[in-house]
This record gives sequence, C-alpha cells and structure tokens, in this order.
Amino acid sequence: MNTPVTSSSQSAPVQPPSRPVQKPDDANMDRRSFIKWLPLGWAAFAAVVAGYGTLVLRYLFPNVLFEPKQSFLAGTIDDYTAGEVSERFKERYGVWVVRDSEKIYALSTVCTHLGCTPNWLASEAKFKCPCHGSGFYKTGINFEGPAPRPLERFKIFLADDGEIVVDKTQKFQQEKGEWIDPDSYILA
Amino acid sequence: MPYFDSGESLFEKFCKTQVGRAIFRTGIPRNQRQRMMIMLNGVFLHLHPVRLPKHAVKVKYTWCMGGLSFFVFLVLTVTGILLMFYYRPTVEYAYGDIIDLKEQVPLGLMREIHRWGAHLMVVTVWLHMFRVFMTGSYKPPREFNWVIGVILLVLTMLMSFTGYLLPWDQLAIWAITVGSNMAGATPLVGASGPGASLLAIGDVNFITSSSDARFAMLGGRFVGEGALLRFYVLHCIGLPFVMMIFMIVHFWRVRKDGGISGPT
Amino acid sequence: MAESIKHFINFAANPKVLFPCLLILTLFMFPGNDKLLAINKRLGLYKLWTKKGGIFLFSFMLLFFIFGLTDPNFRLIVTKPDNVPIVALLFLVNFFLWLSMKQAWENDARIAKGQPPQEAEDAKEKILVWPDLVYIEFIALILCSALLLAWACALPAPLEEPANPSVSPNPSKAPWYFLGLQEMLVYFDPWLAGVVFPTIIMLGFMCIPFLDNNKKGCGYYTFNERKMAISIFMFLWLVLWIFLMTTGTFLRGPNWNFFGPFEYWDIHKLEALTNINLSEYIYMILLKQPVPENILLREIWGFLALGLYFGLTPILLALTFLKNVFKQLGVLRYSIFTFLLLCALSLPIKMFLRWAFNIKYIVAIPEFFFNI
Amino acid sequence: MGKDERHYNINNLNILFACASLILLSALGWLFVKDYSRPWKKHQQDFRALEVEQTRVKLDSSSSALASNPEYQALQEELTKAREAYNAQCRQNEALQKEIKSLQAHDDSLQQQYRFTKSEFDAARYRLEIAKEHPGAAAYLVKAQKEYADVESKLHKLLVDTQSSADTLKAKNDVNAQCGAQLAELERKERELARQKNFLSRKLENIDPGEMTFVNQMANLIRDLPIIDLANPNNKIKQVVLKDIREDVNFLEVPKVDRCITCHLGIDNPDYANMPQPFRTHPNLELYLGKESTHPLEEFGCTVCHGGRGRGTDFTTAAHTPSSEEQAQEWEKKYRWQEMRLWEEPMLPLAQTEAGCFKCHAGQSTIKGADKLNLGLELIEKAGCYGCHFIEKYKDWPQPGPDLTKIAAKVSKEWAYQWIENPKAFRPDTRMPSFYHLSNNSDPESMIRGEQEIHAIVHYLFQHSEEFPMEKIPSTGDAHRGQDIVESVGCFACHQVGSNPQEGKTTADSLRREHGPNLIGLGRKTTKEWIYHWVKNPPRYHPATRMPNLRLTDQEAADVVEYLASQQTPEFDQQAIPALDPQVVDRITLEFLKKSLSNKAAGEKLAAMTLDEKLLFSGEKLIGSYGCYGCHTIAGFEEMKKPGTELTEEGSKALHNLDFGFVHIDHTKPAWFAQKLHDPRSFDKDKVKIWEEKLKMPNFYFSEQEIDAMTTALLGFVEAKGIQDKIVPRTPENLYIEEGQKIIRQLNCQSCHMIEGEGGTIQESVKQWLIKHDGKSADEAAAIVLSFSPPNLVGEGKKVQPQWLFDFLHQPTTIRPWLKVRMPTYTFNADHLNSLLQYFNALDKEPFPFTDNVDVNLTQEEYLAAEKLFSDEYFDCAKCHIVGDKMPGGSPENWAPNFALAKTRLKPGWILEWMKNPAALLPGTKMPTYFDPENYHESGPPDILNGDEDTQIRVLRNYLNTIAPLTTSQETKKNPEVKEAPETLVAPAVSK
Repeated sequence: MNTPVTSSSQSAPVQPPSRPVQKPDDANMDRRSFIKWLPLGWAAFAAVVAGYGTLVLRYLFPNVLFEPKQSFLAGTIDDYTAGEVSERFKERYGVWVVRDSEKIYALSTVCTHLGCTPNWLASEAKFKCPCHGSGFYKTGINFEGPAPRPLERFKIFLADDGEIVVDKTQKFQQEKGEWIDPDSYILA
Repeated sequence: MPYFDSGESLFEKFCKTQVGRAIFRTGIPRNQRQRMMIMLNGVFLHLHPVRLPKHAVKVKYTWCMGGLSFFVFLVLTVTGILLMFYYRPTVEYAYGDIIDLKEQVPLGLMREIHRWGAHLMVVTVWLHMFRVFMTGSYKPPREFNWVIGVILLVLTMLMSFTGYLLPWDQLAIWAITVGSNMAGATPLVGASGPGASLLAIGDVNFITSSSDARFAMLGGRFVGEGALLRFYVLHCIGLPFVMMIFMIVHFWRVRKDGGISGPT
Repeated sequence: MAESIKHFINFAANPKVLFPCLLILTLFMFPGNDKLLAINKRLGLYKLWTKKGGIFLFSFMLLFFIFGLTDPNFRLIVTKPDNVPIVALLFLVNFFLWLSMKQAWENDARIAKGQPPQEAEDAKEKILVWPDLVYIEFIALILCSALLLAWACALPAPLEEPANPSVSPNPSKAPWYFLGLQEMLVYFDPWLAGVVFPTIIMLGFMCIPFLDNNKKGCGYYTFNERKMAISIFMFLWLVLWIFLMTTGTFLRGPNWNFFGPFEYWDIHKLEALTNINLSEYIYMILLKQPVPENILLREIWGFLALGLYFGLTPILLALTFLKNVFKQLGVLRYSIFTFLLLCALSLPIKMFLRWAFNIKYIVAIPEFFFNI
Repeated sequence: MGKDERHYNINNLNILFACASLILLSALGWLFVKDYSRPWKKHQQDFRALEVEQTRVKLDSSSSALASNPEYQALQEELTKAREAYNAQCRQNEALQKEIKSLQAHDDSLQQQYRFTKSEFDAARYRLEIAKEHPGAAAYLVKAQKEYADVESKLHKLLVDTQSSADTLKAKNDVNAQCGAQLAELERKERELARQKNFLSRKLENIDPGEMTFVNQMANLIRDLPIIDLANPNNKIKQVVLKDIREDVNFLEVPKVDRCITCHLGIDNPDYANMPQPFRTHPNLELYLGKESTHPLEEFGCTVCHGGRGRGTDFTTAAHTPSSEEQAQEWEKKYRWQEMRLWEEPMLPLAQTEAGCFKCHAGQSTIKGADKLNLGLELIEKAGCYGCHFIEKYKDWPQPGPDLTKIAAKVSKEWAYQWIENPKAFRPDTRMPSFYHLSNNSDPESMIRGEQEIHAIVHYLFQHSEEFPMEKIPSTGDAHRGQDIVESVGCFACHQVGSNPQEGKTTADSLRREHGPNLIGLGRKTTKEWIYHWVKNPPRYHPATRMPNLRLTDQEAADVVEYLASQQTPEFDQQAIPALDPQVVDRITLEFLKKSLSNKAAGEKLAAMTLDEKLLFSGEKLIGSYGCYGCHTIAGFEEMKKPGTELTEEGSKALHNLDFGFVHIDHTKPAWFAQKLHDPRSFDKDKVKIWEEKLKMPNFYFSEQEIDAMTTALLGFVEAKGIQDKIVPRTPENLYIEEGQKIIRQLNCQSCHMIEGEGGTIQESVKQWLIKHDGKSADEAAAIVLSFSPPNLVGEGKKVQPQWLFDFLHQPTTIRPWLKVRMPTYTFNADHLNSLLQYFNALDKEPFPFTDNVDVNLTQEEYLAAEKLFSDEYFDCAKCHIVGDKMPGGSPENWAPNFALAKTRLKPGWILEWMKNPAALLPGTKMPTYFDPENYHESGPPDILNGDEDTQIRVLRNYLNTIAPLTTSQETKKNPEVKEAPETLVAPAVSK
C-alpha cells in the first residue's frame, strides 16, 4: 500500500478486479469533509480564475492617457456677447464658439461637403465655404450650396472653476437630432 | 522502390554511421516497414498517421488547404520574426521603418511575402472551411474540431486585422478606425453602443470613450500610439500564442477523431 | 457595343439588381428541397457541375475580366495590389465550388445507381502516407512558396501616405475580409453589423455540427443527401459573405456610394437620401398625425414587427415548410436554427425594405443608440 | 489501497487543494490591495473634503450677497408675479397648444418631404450634369433633363408650402411665446444675476455627497472601488505632458511628464493660499502657473524649474528634497520619505528653488522674482569667481582685480606683504580672498613656509613691475574740500570711505556700493601722487579699469587727494613682517625644481642659483599655483589658463564627482557647495597631503546669507538640455537687451540710475549730503532726494534721440545743472555705445537706428497759440524749465531740464506722450499733469485752438523745437573753466 505505483502498465493487467473495489472506497470517504473541502477549494479556485480575468481587464485601462488633449478652455460666459460668433479658437482648435440669445454652443469649422474651412461673414450673418460655396446659418444649418448636412457641434460644458470647456471628442449632429442634448450647449 | 534506387548514396552511408543512426533512426525508407517507421518515429511526420484510406491522399478530395494554411502560418512566423528586427512599433518610427524595408533593408521583400502570405492564409483558411463543409466532415465525431476550426478562422482574421495597422499609413489607421469603431458600438460596454447609458448611475457615466470595449482594444480613445503598441503586441505575441494552442488541439483532434474524414 | 455592355453591367452590378438575382440563382443552383431540385433539373442548371460546365464557367469569368481590363476604371480597382487577392479569391472560390459540386453530383449519380460514393470506393484501399501524401504535401508547399515569392516580386505591398488622423480618406475601408460587415453597415447600425452579427455568425458557424444532425453525407461530396444544408450554407457563404465582400471592395466608392465596375469614382456622385424610420412612416405617412413623444409608443410598431418576425415565423415555418426539420431537430435545436436563419435572412429583408420603402430603421431609438 | 493504484488519501488532497486555492486567493487579494492603495488617493480624498468646505463657504457668501442684492430681491418679486400671470393666462390656453402641436406635426412632415425632395433634386442635378458631360447619350440627357425639371418643380412647390406652413406655425408660436416672453426674459435675468451662486451650488452637488441625490451618492461610492475605478473614478492621476520641454534620457530626449498636480491639487487655485501642503497655492500666480502668466502650468509643468522626478506619484519617488535635517526626519515619519538616490535631478530644496530659473534666463543680468539667485550671481561677479573658474555667462568679463604690472608705483613691498598675508586686516570688507591662515595651512610648518611664500610672490611682482612716471601734484589741496567733493560728485555710488563692515544683510544695493574698493586707509596704501594721477585718468594706470573719469579739475583732484590720503590704518601698520629665511626659500625652490628635474639635477641647479633668482623662480611658481593671475594682470601670466574648474554646469555635476572627504555633512550638492564656500579647504581635513596636493582655493569669508545665495546660483548652473524652446528667445532684441544689461552691470550704472526699475543706490548718499550740507531734515531730504539724484532711465529709448544719446555717452553734457552728482566719462568703445543704444531702444521696442521724420513746422496762428500756452497765463513752462540761458526762479529742487536741448535730445513722439500724461511714463515725476487722462477731451484750455487737446500738445511740442539749442561757443564763453578740461564739453556746475 505504501509502495508508490511506478509501473502501472504492468500492474494494471495483473489486478483486473480493482475497478469495482474503487466504488466502496469512494463511498467510504467522509461525506462531510467531501462536501466541505472540495467545493470550497473549487470555489476559491474559481474566484482566483475570475480574479485573473479581472486583473487582465483592469490592466487594459491605464490610469493616465498620453493622448493629445481634445478639449480646451474657452474663457467664461461673460467673454461672449449675445449674437457673437467668436473666431478665437478657429485657427488653433477648429471651433467657432457662438452665443445666441439663450445658449452657447461650439461649431466645428469643417464644411460637411468636402472638409474645407468656411469663413464667418458677419455682415451677412452666415458661414460661407470658399471651396464650393456652401452656406450655413449661424446655427450651423446648411441653406445653400452642396453641403449635405449642417455643421457639427462639439460637446461644451462648464468646468469646476466656471470656465467653458469645449470637448472635441464628442460631436452632435443636427440630422440625428442630437442638438437637443444638454451636453451640446450651455445656457447663457 | 522505384525512386532513390541508384545504389547506396552518400546519405545512405551517413545513415549507417553512429551519428547518422542517432539522428535518422529509420534511414531512407526503402521498404514498407521503414516507410511506416519513419512516420511513427519522427516528431514532425508523426503529425500524420502511418497509413490512410486512398481518398484522403487525393488532392481533389482534400484540396490541401489545411496543410497549406499551416505552412503559410509558418512562413508568416518566420518572415514576421525577421521583420521585427527592423520595425519599431512607435508612431515616430513605424512608417519610416516600413519605407526602409523597401528602400534600404536587404531583402526587404520579406514584407511583401508577409503581407501577401497573410492574405493567402485568410484565403486558404476560408477554402479549408469550405472543403470541410462540402465533405460534411464536421459531422460526428468531429463536431468539436469544427468549433476549434471556426475559432482558428476568427483568430486568423484577427491576426490579419492587427497586422493591418502596423505600417502606420493612411490605409492602416483608417481601416482600423473603421474596424474599431464597431467595437465602440458594442451593446452595454461600448460608449456609442446601445445600453451604455443604462450602465450609468445617476450622473456618473461608467462607459465612456476612455473606459469602453473600444478603449480596451486601442489603448486610447482613438487609433494612436497606444493602439499601435497593443496591436503590435497582439499581432506578434498574443494572438500567435493563442493560435498555437488552438492549432495543437486542432491537429491532435484530427488524429484522435479518427484521422481525416471519409465515408464510414 | 462595348459601351452598352459596360452600361448594362454597371446597371446589373448594382446590389439592388444583382443581389436579388444572386439570391434567386442560389435558390435554384443549390435547391434546398425536392421541388426546387426538380426545377433545377428541368432548367439543366446542374450541367454547370460538369467538365463542360466548368470550362464554360471559367471561360466566362476569364472573358469578363479580359474585357473588363480594357476599361481604365475597372483596371484601376481590380489591379490595386490589396484587391488582387480578392480577384484571386473569386476564381478560387468558383473553382473549388465547381470542383466540389462536380464531385457531389457524380457521387449523387453513383448513389442513385446504388453504388457507394467514389470516396467510399477509394477508402477500401489503404495507402501508406510515406511517400504519397508527404510528397504531395511537399510539392504543394513548394508550389505555394513559389506562388508567394512570385507574388511578392510582382506586386509591391501597398504603403500610402503617413497616418494622419485629421484627414480621412474617402472612402475609408476596413480590411477586405471585413468589408462584408462594412457593407452591412449600410443597412444596420454598427452595434448590429459590427458586433452582434459577427458574434452570431461566429457562434452560428460553431453550431453547424450540432444543428445539422443529418447522418448522411459525412466524409464525401454529395449534394442530394444534404440539399438543405448546402443550400443554406451557399446562401451564407456565397451570397452574404463572398458577394457582400466583393461588393464592398469593388463597387463601393467615395461616400460609400455604389459605383459600377466600369464607372469612374466621382467624389461628387450623389444619391438621394430619402430614408425614413418605420415609426415616421406609420405615423406621418400612413396615419397622418404627429409622431408620439413617448418612445415606447412611438416604436411599438417596430417592436411588434420584430416580435412577430422572431416569434411567429418559426412557428409558422414549423407548421409549413420546415415541418420535417422541426421533427428532426426537436424544439431547442429548431429554435436556435430558425433564430440563426432569421438573423441571416434579416439582411436581405432589410435591404428589400430599404430599396422598396426607404425604410431606415424598424426600431429607432437614437437616444440609446438603439436602432434596428 | 494499493489495489486501486492510489497513494494519497483523497480527503487529504481535497483539503490540501482547498487550502492551496485559498492561499492563492489571498495572495491575489493582496495583489489587488497593493495595487489599489496608492498614497495619492488619500490626498485626493482630503482635497475633495477641503474643496467641499471651500465651495460651501463661497456658496454661502454668494447666496447671502445675492439675498441682500436689492436688484435680485426686486427681480424675485417680479418673477413671482410673472409666474402667476403666466399660469393664469398661458397655461390655460390648451386649444392653442393643441393647434400648435398639430401644426408642428404638419410642418415636420413637410420639412421632411422638403429635405427628401431636396436630396432627390441634388441627385437629379448630378445625373443631369453627368448626362451633359457624356455628349453621346442623347436619350439620357433628355431623360435627365425631364427628371430634373420634374423634381425642381416639385421642390419649388414644396418650398412654398413649407414656408407658408412655417409662417403659420411661427405666428402661432409667437402668440404663445408672447405670453411667456416676459417670464423668459425675467428668468434669463435671474440666471445672469445668480450665475455665480448657481454655478457654486451645481459644483457642490457634484462634489459633496451630502448634496447629492441618493443615486449619485451610490455612484460616488462605487466609482472609486477597485476595478470599477477603471471607468470614471473621482481619484485619478493628473499630469501635464510637455512637448517643448524634454527629459534627457541619454539616448534621446523625450517629452517631460509632470504628475505633481496629482497631489498638489490647489497649486494653481488662489483659493488655497493658506491651506496645508500638499494643497497650498503656488506663490505669485501672476508669474507662475497662471493661465495669463509667463509660465503657464500647461506649458512649463513643475519639474523643469523645481527639479524632481515628474513621473513620481508618491512622496519618495517624486524625489522631494527636504530643506533641513529636521524636515527630513519629519518626512521620514510622515511619508516614509527616503532619499531618491537613483535620480540625477532631485528636487531643489525650497531655499534654493530659484536656482531653477537660471537655465532659461542665463543671459539676463537680473532675473525678475529670483532675488536670492540674483544676489548669488552678483556675489559671483563681485567676488570674481569667474576670474579663476570658467563660467560661460562671464566668459568675456574683465578681470575682477586690479592690474599688478605697475604695482611698484602704487604700493610698497611691505604693504603688499601684509595685504597678501591677510587682506581683511587692512580692509575688513574687501573681496580679496585670504590664502593664508586657512584650515589646511595653519600648522606651524605651513605657517613658516607661508611667510616665505609671500616674500617670494611680492618679490616676483615688484621685480616685474613696469615704470609709471608721475608728475608732481600741481597745487596743494584741502582735505575738507576734498571730502565735500568725494561725498557729492558721486564717488559713493561705488566706493565707501571708512571702516564700514557689513552690517546686516548683503543686498543688491550694498553690493553696488562696494563696486569699487572701500577707500579706507588709502593714505597707508599708496602715495598722493598715485591717487592724483589715478583720479585724473584711471585707464592710464589700469587700461581695463571700470573706474570712470569724473572730470575733476586739477584743484578738485588735489583736494580729493588730500582727503583720501588722510585715511590711515594704524593697527594694520603695526603688523610685523617676518624676515626672509633663505633655508625655507631653498626648500620651496627645490620642491619646484624637482618637478621638472631629477633630484640630483635639482640640487645642482639650486646650488647655482642666487637668493634673488630663487625668490623670482619660486614666486612665479607660487603665483601659478595659487592662480593670482586669475584676477590680476601679472606680467608673465598673460596666456595662462584659468586655475579653477569650470563652473558652467557645476549644478549638473553628478554627486559622486564631488569629494566629500572626511567632512561629515549631508551628501547633497547644496551642502557640498555651502561647505566649499564656507571653508574651501575643509575637504582636506584629516587627509595626508603634500603641499602640492593641497586644495588651493582661498577663503572669501562669505557670510551665511551670501553662501546660501551663491549655492543657489551654483545649483542653477546646469546643462541647458531639453529646454531649447523655453529659453528666453534669442531674438536680436533680447540679445541687445542682455548685452546692455551686462554693460550696465559691469559699469554699475544702476548705482546712480534707476534702470528697468532697479537701482538708484546713490540716493542714500545724496540724502546724507542734503542733510549734512544743506541742513535739511531727514524727511525733507527724503522728499526732495529724487530731484538731486541722477535721473531714472525708464523709457530712455523712447525718450531720447539715438544720435544724442551716442554723443552724450561719449562725452556727457550737463542737462540738469542743479545736480551735484556728475555723469562720469567712461572709456567706451563703439561696441559698448552701440550695445547701450540698442539696449535702450530694444527695451522700449523703439525702431532703431532710424526714426520717422516729424513735421515740426508751425503756422503763424499756431505759433502764437503755443506761445500763449507756454506763458504764465497758462502752463507757465518756464517756471521750472531752463529756457536757453534763462534759469527758472524758485529753488533748484523744482528745476527741470533746458528746453533748448529738446530739439536734439528728445524724440518728437515722446514729447507728445509726455505732455499728455507724464506720470504714465515716469511715475512720481514732478512734471505737472496738464491734461487730465481720465477726461482728456475736456482737459485742455478751451479758448486755445478750439480747445483741441491734440493740437495744443502738438503746437507746444513744435514750439519747443524753435527754442535755439545752445552752441558750443556760447557755452564755452559762459564756462571758461572748460578750457582746462578739454575732454569735457560742458563743465558741470559743481564748483560752488
């Protein structure tokens, strides 16, 4: 019984009746201990495996990002007068900040036709694309030329210190009915 | 033996020395026993059984596509390892390194072999699946191996997909952008997928563009530095590792499920 | 003459035309039941799966390509290095399709005569693997290597401008083997086309051995013994997979507009966008009243349609066309089978709804990105 | 059991398995806990609590301010009324609402149709264009044209429909909106008034769990839990990535990443000025970190100035450096701080923070806001460190010490001996360092040797001294008069007289006053003749001297000589001079000989040398060893390399390159530098060295304060790597400014003049003069001191014409005759003059060298008007200003420069601005403001030139141009003295 079984291939044929005997042996096992330890072991083991999975999952999300910033600070509400189309951020960030009578929103400066940059014509109160003549109202709605849809708006919100933040990662398209999203404007 | 019957060759003489015997146990297989032994003894040839029903040897039955897929995989492994010597997966260097493979690196054609090999592997794997379906070879007892096969097919496409980004050109990043945007639409765990807002609690969004399925894939909110590195690692280490494991199971199962399929 | 042929092909290549044609052709080429098989026989379609048929098939394809290559637009798209494997794939798929179907029909003829299939005949004889198989494989891989080396020498691997996240090429295409999925994006939202359907496809394929419990046809080419399996597979594989991929590669140009194979990819091409959601269709056009603000009320019709499609159709089918299948598979397998089948069929159905009624979404809840 | 081929008891194995799994599970748990518990999270939580408190306080004050705002109260009342009215009138109007709704639906449907048709129209137009492009397909063209026409008419019809529908809808909506218009307007007003409060309360809702809804509270709880914190945690690492500032990682430079703001959360928020660290606000946000400042956080980060390991997110790994031993111990307790040894650039200790400024501002002479660093740099200049140590910044500075090539004419051998032996004994505040009686040469043997060394050095110097012929002083002077001259003409700008040991702290002002030596004991040091010849023409004795010529007359010079020669130092005279000891001289000589010769040959050579030769030989070797030539010009050492190590990048020197010897101080760079400055030779402590190997750096006896400042400067001398884009840009303007600042610093201009808001040191001595000589009280003197001090040079480039300034600097003329202080004559070369001119003009961003021509002609009418304005009826300009040769009345403290100079001296544009608002150009000027800047357009006399202020100022300016400039001949007539001093054009009116 204490000799380790090293050559099972030879001993197995010699003792054919060993299989049926195994059953009572299993039955002899302390049932209470069987119930207690084995499930506990497996539960712990399963938890470990789940833990490994969680580990890998968490590992995929770093605590900091090295991506270039997609948002920028755009001053305070008082920096804009009602009815103004601010071109301060056109060059650097490709955004017009517009304040109308009740809200402020950030328009993309990319023409929805072929991606040119329209100009703001204050005297005619419209954006006019120099490439193919698409025209957009101050709201960004297209009304002339080949542009297929209105200009896009970017996410805009107030930061902790009351500064306006424009986040270019999220955009809102009028044709998808996204301009009613509270993230797409701030109340002036 | 009609072939190799021109007296004792130099190789045969070598096989008879102690060194030769130590390496080539069987020697040149000239008789039936030797032909069986060579299949049994070699670790590589052991992949095949000793004998097969005749239909299984016919190319018009097998199309050779499974074997070719494995062979192309090996070609891709070798060329891929060689390419890694010259390629740095950073946004600064990746594109220039690819240019240099063509312009400067001796036999930089390795890249062409690797790229077209990748396309070829997708094709051979698909055709292999096609053949297996047409011969009904997924039927019992080979159901499970078919499942493994489907996994391998998906892995092949993922391998190709991850490799697609590495040249870091317009073709690469936009193909991956289009492909990975779909991951962003995963229900519940994609920031632009249905149900992401259901996982928000109060005003706190838990699924955002920097914590969704797409991010896990790209390591960033858009295809950039992080994506390049992740795809590189998956392409060179992660996916091949997984694929190896499944291939081992696949081959093992081919043998254990009764060898190549055939009428029973 | 050549111009009008090109015009015709451009017209015929439009998915609106080609897709239904292919669908019907598949139905008859790979008849799923005896009735369809009879039609197939009457039409003599099976003759394609003979040597003569093969020669015809390949001469036709070859002629088409030779003719096509005289056209600059066709040449431009077909000879693009990354598209070459797809051209090759088209030939290969057709060749192997012909090869397998030829053997299948030959075997079927043998079985009809009471003989075992060719493979069974062959299998009686055992062959030692060394050297026959090993040698064949060796030669195959040598040829394959030769092909790869030649390919590498002949075609440069593409390298475009350096990556620029602010300039997106038009069209931006996914890698070619995913273009089927991208083509689906025209009809379904990304969460379906890009995530749910691929998952279902993968799982569905894995399910094949468990759903097809037809004992016959294991290990040899046959068509007659597994008509339905092959018919469905050909629909999935040839139409939904290879065809959509080919369309996405060759026939989709700027703005993801359709372009015939001989058509110039004009970036200004415009197609009227007049798609409308089912809810709008029902409320605004049929009922002539405002669309309700309540989402559930608004989309109730869509949900109803979906419920009927996935709930009622299997039952109806079980009572009619698929009576035998239902019997053979049992409830669970049958449910899974029909669910998968209905998913696969949803694409042609959605296409049809789009083309016939300009239906954009059956259920449209953009608030939750939930559009079907 | 053997029968079952079993060995272990399965139960035991189960237990083992369960235990093993549990152990693994707990290890995994540990892993998670370890990863999760990061020190910065605690800081962020603390900060949040602080933030909540802060916001609440602000909200309370904002609310109460709002509540007590009568406008707001009134608005509230109006609002209530308006709401009631709205509820009463508009809410009820259901029919209208319903109508609008159905109209809206109709309109929506029309809009959609229109959009679709428009889209169809666009497509049809495209098809028409294509059909036109293919001329072959005529049928297509016809079809396309028809299609196009159809769609167009349909579109047109729809457009009409849509517009009319929209109009109807708008009309109805207007009716509806009318009802709520007032309310909406009031609500908008309320929003505007209460914006601050609303914002604060919204913020509070976001950060204060107490203010949150229940759901948000739950979210707030779970968002920072482990694993879930991947999504959207409150606590997260914050960093700035600096593209322009690069970290040198040896193989290449990579963008710097600073995470300091992860814990220093209030750093750029002025609200946290009094909070405990790590939340305290950075001082001086206008200069640092603020968005409008010159060093915004986003562009500069933290560690480029402060040093440290920017990527570190815990206290130790950020490489914090304690300021003191106590702080180090406190940190060890509080943060388990350890020194971050494996980082080459640890944070600068708080006391030395300013060192960080130098690497970008190295070119500037005075770095704004870095007082300690400035002091350190000034000390380096004063002490002349660059004489022995090469420092890039000072590479072309003149030698700091006097020329010794004519020393025999100036001092005696005895004095020279005593001076070298202990300079401080003669002049306690001298910057000449001590070479003897130091920590490594105070043993008896060294003392004996030292005495003979000095003999040898003095011998060498005097042997090599050139002839310096001096005439007899032409007249006898008067010491009393001499003292008056010394105290008034401006000598005290650079010199002091008398034992005036450093009292209190060294400052920029105190250093300016010791620009030249303290004139204490001058009578003991040198001869009257020498002093006479020196003050009359300093460069004659010392060509490179920075001492200018004050254009003293012979008599004045004689008086000054008499006064200065009366300065004696009796104690110093009594110091004994040891006798020459030939044996020791032999030993010293032999030692030097042995370095180049074999022992035998050296002995033979020595034997053949006379004592004189030995002294000369060893004197030369000793001067070479001690590096005297670093600061002084000494014959025979003109081509020698600087004796000390280069200090240009001393602050970047690796710590292991500094020899701490057996001195037990902190092993840090600041500590080593301080120790070196405190006792330069202390690192020889307990070392066994021969004379040759000993440290040679002399002791300057710096005060602790000075050492601190100089340590700061030394720490700032670092390799300028990775900051190329942030260094003050190398534009020509900036280079001119830096060059000008350098000259100004070298010549100590700021001791007399305020330049760039700095300087005017001499005012103190002018004040003393006014008290002592004019009998003013201290307060009176303080009030008028500016009128008697050299002018403030703010806006000089804008003010004066370049040609005039060039001439003036070359040969100063009198502008303010009432001043006692004289602008001296410097020996400028053209380079200097150009630099100074470019400096002043670049500083004011003036075009240079050419300026616009200005029409200064006047019509008859204008001339008369200008004369009127000029007269005592109106502005009475001549009351203070000298006009030609007409002096104004009143006391000199109110006098102002001669108008006759205006034409050649002042820029016409400046005169206009000056008259408009003098205080804007020169704050505190005594020139009255005639035109009220607050109300400019009504400030001029209304009866002149129609009351047009611009014209009034212009004609006045043009009028000034008509006042004839003095010709040289006129002047010379009035000042016959000038003939005697031909190098000056104008004799200053100081003789009284």
